[in-house]
Amino acid sequence: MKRKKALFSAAAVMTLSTLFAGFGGIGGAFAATAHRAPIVNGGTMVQTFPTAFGLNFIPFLSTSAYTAQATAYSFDSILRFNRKDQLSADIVNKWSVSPNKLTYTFWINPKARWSNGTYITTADIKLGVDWLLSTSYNKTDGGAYGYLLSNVAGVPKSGYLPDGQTPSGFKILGPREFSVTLQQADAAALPAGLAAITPLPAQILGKIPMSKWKGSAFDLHPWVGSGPFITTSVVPGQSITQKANPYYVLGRPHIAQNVWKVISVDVVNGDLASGQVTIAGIHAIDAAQMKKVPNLNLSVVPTNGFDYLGWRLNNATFGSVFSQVKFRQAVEYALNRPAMIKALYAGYGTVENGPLPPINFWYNKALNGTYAYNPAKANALLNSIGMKIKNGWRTMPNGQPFTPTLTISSGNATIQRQADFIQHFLQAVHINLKINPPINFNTILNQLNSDANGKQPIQAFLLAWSLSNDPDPRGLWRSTDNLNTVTIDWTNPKDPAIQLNDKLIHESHGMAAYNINYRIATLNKWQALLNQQLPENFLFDQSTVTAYNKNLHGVVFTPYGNLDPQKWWLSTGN
Amino acid sequence: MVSYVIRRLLGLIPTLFIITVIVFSLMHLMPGNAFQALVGLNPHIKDAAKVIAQRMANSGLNLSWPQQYVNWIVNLLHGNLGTSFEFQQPVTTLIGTALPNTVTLALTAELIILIIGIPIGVFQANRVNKGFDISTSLFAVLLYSVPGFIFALFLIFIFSFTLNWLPSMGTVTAAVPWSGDLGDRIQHLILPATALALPSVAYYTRLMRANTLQVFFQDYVRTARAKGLRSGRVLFRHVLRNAIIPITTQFGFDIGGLVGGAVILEQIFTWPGMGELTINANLNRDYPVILATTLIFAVMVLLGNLIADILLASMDPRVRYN
Amino acid sequence: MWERGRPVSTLESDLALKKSQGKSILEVRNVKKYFPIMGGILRRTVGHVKAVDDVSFSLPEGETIGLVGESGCGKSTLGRLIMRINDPTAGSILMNGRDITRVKGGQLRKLRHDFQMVFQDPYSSLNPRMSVGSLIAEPLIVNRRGSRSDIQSEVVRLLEIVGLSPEARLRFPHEFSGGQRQRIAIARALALRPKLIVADEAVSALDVSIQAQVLNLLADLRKEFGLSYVFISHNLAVVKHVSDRVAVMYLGRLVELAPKRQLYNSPLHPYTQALLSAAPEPKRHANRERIVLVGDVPSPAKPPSGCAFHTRCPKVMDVCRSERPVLKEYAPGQFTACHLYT
Amino acid sequence: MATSMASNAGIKSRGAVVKGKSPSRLAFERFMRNPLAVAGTVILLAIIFVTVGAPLFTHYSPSAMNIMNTNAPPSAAHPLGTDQSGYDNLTRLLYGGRVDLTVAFSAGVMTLVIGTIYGGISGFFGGWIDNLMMRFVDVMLNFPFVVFILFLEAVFNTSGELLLITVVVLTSWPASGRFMRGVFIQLREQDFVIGATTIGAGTWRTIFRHMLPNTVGTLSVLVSFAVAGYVGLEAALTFIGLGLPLTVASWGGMLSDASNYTAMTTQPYLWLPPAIMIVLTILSVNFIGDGLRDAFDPQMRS
Repeated sequence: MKRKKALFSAAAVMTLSTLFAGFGGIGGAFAATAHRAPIVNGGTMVQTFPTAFGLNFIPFLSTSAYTAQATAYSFDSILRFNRKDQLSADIVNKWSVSPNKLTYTFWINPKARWSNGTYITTADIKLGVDWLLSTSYNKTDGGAYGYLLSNVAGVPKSGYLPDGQTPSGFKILGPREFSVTLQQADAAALPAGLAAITPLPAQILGKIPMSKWKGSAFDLHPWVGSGPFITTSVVPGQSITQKANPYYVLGRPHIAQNVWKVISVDVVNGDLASGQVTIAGIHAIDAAQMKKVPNLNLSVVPTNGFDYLGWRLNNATFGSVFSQVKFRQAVEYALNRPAMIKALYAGYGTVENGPLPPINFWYNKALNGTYAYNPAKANALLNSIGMKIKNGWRTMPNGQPFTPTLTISSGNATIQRQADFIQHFLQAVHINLKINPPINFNTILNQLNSDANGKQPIQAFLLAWSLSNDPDPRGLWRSTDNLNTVTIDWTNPKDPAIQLNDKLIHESHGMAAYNINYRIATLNKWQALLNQQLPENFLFDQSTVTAYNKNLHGVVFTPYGNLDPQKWWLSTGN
Repeated sequence: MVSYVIRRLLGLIPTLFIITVIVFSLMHLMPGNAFQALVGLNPHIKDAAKVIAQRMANSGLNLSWPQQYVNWIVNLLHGNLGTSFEFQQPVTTLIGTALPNTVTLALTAELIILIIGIPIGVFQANRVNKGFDISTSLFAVLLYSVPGFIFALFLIFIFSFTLNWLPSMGTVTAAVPWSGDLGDRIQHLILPATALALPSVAYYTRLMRANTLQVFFQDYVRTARAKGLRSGRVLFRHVLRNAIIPITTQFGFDIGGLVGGAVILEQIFTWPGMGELTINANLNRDYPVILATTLIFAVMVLLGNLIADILLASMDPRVRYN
Repeated sequence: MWERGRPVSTLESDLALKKSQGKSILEVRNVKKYFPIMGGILRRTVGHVKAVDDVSFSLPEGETIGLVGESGCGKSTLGRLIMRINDPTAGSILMNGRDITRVKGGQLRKLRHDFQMVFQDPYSSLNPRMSVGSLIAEPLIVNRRGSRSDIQSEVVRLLEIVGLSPEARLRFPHEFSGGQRQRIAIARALALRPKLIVADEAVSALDVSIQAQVLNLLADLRKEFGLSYVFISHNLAVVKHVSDRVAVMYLGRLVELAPKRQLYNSPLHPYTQALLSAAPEPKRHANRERIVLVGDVPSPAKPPSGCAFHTRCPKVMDVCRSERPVLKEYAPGQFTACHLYT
Repeated sequence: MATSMASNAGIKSRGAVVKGKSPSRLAFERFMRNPLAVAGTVILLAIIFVTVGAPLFTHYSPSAMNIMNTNAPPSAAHPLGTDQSGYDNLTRLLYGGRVDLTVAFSAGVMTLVIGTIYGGISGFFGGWIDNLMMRFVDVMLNFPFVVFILFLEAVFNTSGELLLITVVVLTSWPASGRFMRGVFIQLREQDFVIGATTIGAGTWRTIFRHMLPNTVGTLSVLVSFAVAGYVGLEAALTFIGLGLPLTVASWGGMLSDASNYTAMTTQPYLWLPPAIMIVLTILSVNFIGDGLRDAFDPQMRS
């Protein structure tokens, strides 16, 4: 009923070393739901989207996260992340890396077939590669994934090639064997890019010029796929119906039919209770009530992401205060984050003191317990930078009044409550933070984007990032990264801390990072640096609360999503 | 008559022209654009500003506003409303799925209004100040005083959540053999259409009652009664025919109003219609969709008014096409 | 598209004017009022409703002229033209010998002191939210006639003149009967001491007994203040009661203009004859022939060619269909526009 | 001789001078005889009293959050429980009414003022002025509300009561303008208005002394129905997220917060009170509007 705002989502990357070292930081922590009864085949499961989905179902084409979710059920990429968050076999079941770490060779699983029974070949792989690098794809708005292959040899700086042209780095070695050669060695190359190569059905799409793919019959309703569930019908704005793929490479799914339904988050609980929806995410605040519903189970898993309170360090009015590390540390001490988690998420969340959530394999455990709620320490820090208290409120060191404003987006009650709490706790340490009336999310983006001179009205803001499987800090945290400029503003190249930050990030994916211990050490150092510097005030991570019908079994809940739908099954009767 | 309709239709053009010009200007005065949200936050696009500029150029957003407007008009005349930035679909496709849903909802609501509102109003007037009249009048004021969205909440609470009789969202049931059947569609229509109709039912009842009463006291009705005509015959032959004229006008005006009112209810019932499309487009600065939805809403309202006038003129011989 | 045939001669009206005697308080010269009819896709003027079509007469000081005709004949429009509520399409109106047709704004407001109007419906002609006192005082206040106390005593005097008690000024129009309201309206019209009063169906909304009282009041006031009246009514009996001369209108035109006695005793125009025969006149001989008009009044937007009355005239001749009759004097002081007498 | 008639036609003196009852006075008397209208007035006054005098009924401040006591069920200390921020729901309900009523009344009055001025000018002067002004109204009547509110929100970088009032007024005045034009055109043709011209009253006197006072009945009816409509509109807009910020206490906001399956089925104390307040307010204002219409236009009464 309300407009729910999607948070920022950034694709981060996973490094190769996990794969080879076989480290499973989180494996087993989130076990599959127990099933004692014999597995039953058949049945229909209903999953939900909170708002309408896009209508382009060719992989990578849609900008809608929901469409991407449905598309991911229909098209598998060559490798997948398993429940231990490691890369594992999918359409490709074998691969090797050359000693110079530049050439990767892949072998297609001999059992890999399209849903119509024909075998997946290197021609299909080539079409997928060509598509990601095509002019048609990259020139459309959906062309956001061209970067995945930008490190492949033969890809020009522009990042794309004429339609149908294959980069020189991609070689077909046989009907089931191909290799990819990179321009530069990169510890994150496979999980960050190559693993995402997705074969496309050359038998169908190969016959259509790429410029006509978008909006084609196949795009609107892809009737052939390589994933566990193949789309049978699409009702725009309402539902996508998919049936089990009998030839799925990881085994025929137990459930016969999967339906994605657009259901508002306010109603979804009712549909869960009545059994009309099989599995859906719910508000943490509703968990206690939903637990009482007899036919439902709940799953709570941490999310791989973080909420933060950002400060425009270059702000013309208060930037001189915001850019002081001690100020940001004082804020971190001043906020009672466990209390906020309890109020906002009924306790389903984790305090975060750095850029990675504690559930993450790469998390630096030394960060635990830092910045525990301590208003006295906050006051001491603020005193130490000369912010005196006058008439009950702290002033700037120069005696001017200090009245920063916090900008939040409209339409999201939780964010607005978060702001309320932050104001409440900062007032307790005499910081007179004002909350601006909520404004449109796009307006916030625009103002953050064009804030080079610090003259835009935004001074402080609340945002959240969700990360994906690997916490590659590139893209967000380097001082040169566009997103840093926009959403963090920790970019001063003269600041030694920032120089160190950039250096650590660079080292975390270079040749040396192929050594897992080296990479862990580097990332730990980096997290400790950010924990001390607090380029932004890290807050917490909200857990994902999923309610699902008791007759649904076999779901693998992980911080990265609910995995292995082909292994889920529905018991009959209730 | 024909020339009247043609003249009125031609008269719509300047209005639509001005509306689109204003919307066009407002749209471009709004900070932010679709591509900033789409491109600006992709961590892997190296030169986001350049890409945004390129995308804007591809969509013609780098041209001056007047030029963009002219392009839009020219495309419109070719039946091309552009391509949605957000959905990457021709706007006509998006509208093609959203508009029929909204129209179905509005017309069903209109039907409910007429079927319930008119008879009750007439019966009230016929038994004026008797128990039936007073109780239903009071009830009508109550209905009229409950905003549609609160109705919606009650209806969902009772019929979906508690009784589990009717679906609370969408237009069809997904993934069942009967999906999209007439019965299935009607089931989905009942709650939103009722929520949309109920406040208006009350309004129409009141209007109809007042009109009927007014006609009752006209001389020709008194004459008809004095001649000894049965009251049923008087009611239908003389009273109804005249009392219904203002209702007809209201009906036309309501077509536009109901489509607008559907915006809020569409949100509540996740009804994939114009309301949802409009709000999304505005939030995401999806210019082609904003323009198209604005145009369509305006056309609906204007056509509704036109239909009202034509109905009025054709039913009431005193009103002619001036 | 003004007129299909030749332009209508003004000769006949000149004649009518010349015959009037004494000093004229009001002269109406060839006055026309056409309302455009819009049509077609481009809403161009496709024709005109000729509400008043070339009417002339004059009114000597102290005299009353009665304007009669069926509803829609243009008599009320003519009254409004005289009052300058509407502007005539053509022709001129002279008040006290001065052409007031083109006078506008402040000058017109000053001229208005001399001519006032009494409307048909006393229920709608008095602002319901003003007390009777302020209603009658308003013309004086607007035109700055004296101090506040002067005006108050003048209001009381005016109330007395029209036969209402002074307390009435504290009350509101809705507390009075129709006849009393019409007296209030007359008092208001009298406040500025006008020379001419246009009474548009001034008594037709009243009960018959009250009608007589108001008519008597009007007659008394005429003597007392030397007023002239343009008395517009569809009621021949009422017109007969108050008028010196009577003008009969049909479809925007004058068809007969004569001193009262002549018109009622020996009407010339078949239309006048028909009107009189239809009017209930208790004194008439019972055996009088009753002329019944057949057919409807034609639309003033498409008046018949020739004599406008020919579609309903019992004595219609061929010439009536093609040629428009001219208003001419056929008996002393009695003008008519009819081919029967040529 | 004129005076001789006073005895039979004039109003006889009854000793003391009796001042007449003005139409407004009569309307007021009729209004007070209408039980529903009186009930509506009483209810509305009660609602205004408890919202304006909120501090008398609750000792919590509407901005006093208690993060340690969020989502509490009803208790003696919090008769309606607390919300997700730990605010006392009863307090929010009372203070929220202020916001709703302020928005509705100020928007209602402003719409009518603008509508009357605009419609008055258009209707009184007529001709090409009227034509031009009405074309503009046509445009504005068709102007999409959503575009407007998002545009203002984006451009003025704000949301809140003032913006909401602005948007409501900007989108509602054309309808009232058109309506008032009709009223003025009707009035312009009334004999007493024409009569005002014939006695030499100027344009402004005619408008302010003769026309405007005669729109009072219509205006008060319109204001009351507009207010009723805007209470619902505020709630609806806030409900779908286009109105007030969700942390500003308002009935629409409270309803919106509680309008999910869980709250609706298990926590009626969250959504019933604001829903009842909204309906009660609109109902009472509608009763008042009906009463006013009957009072000012007694012929319409059956």
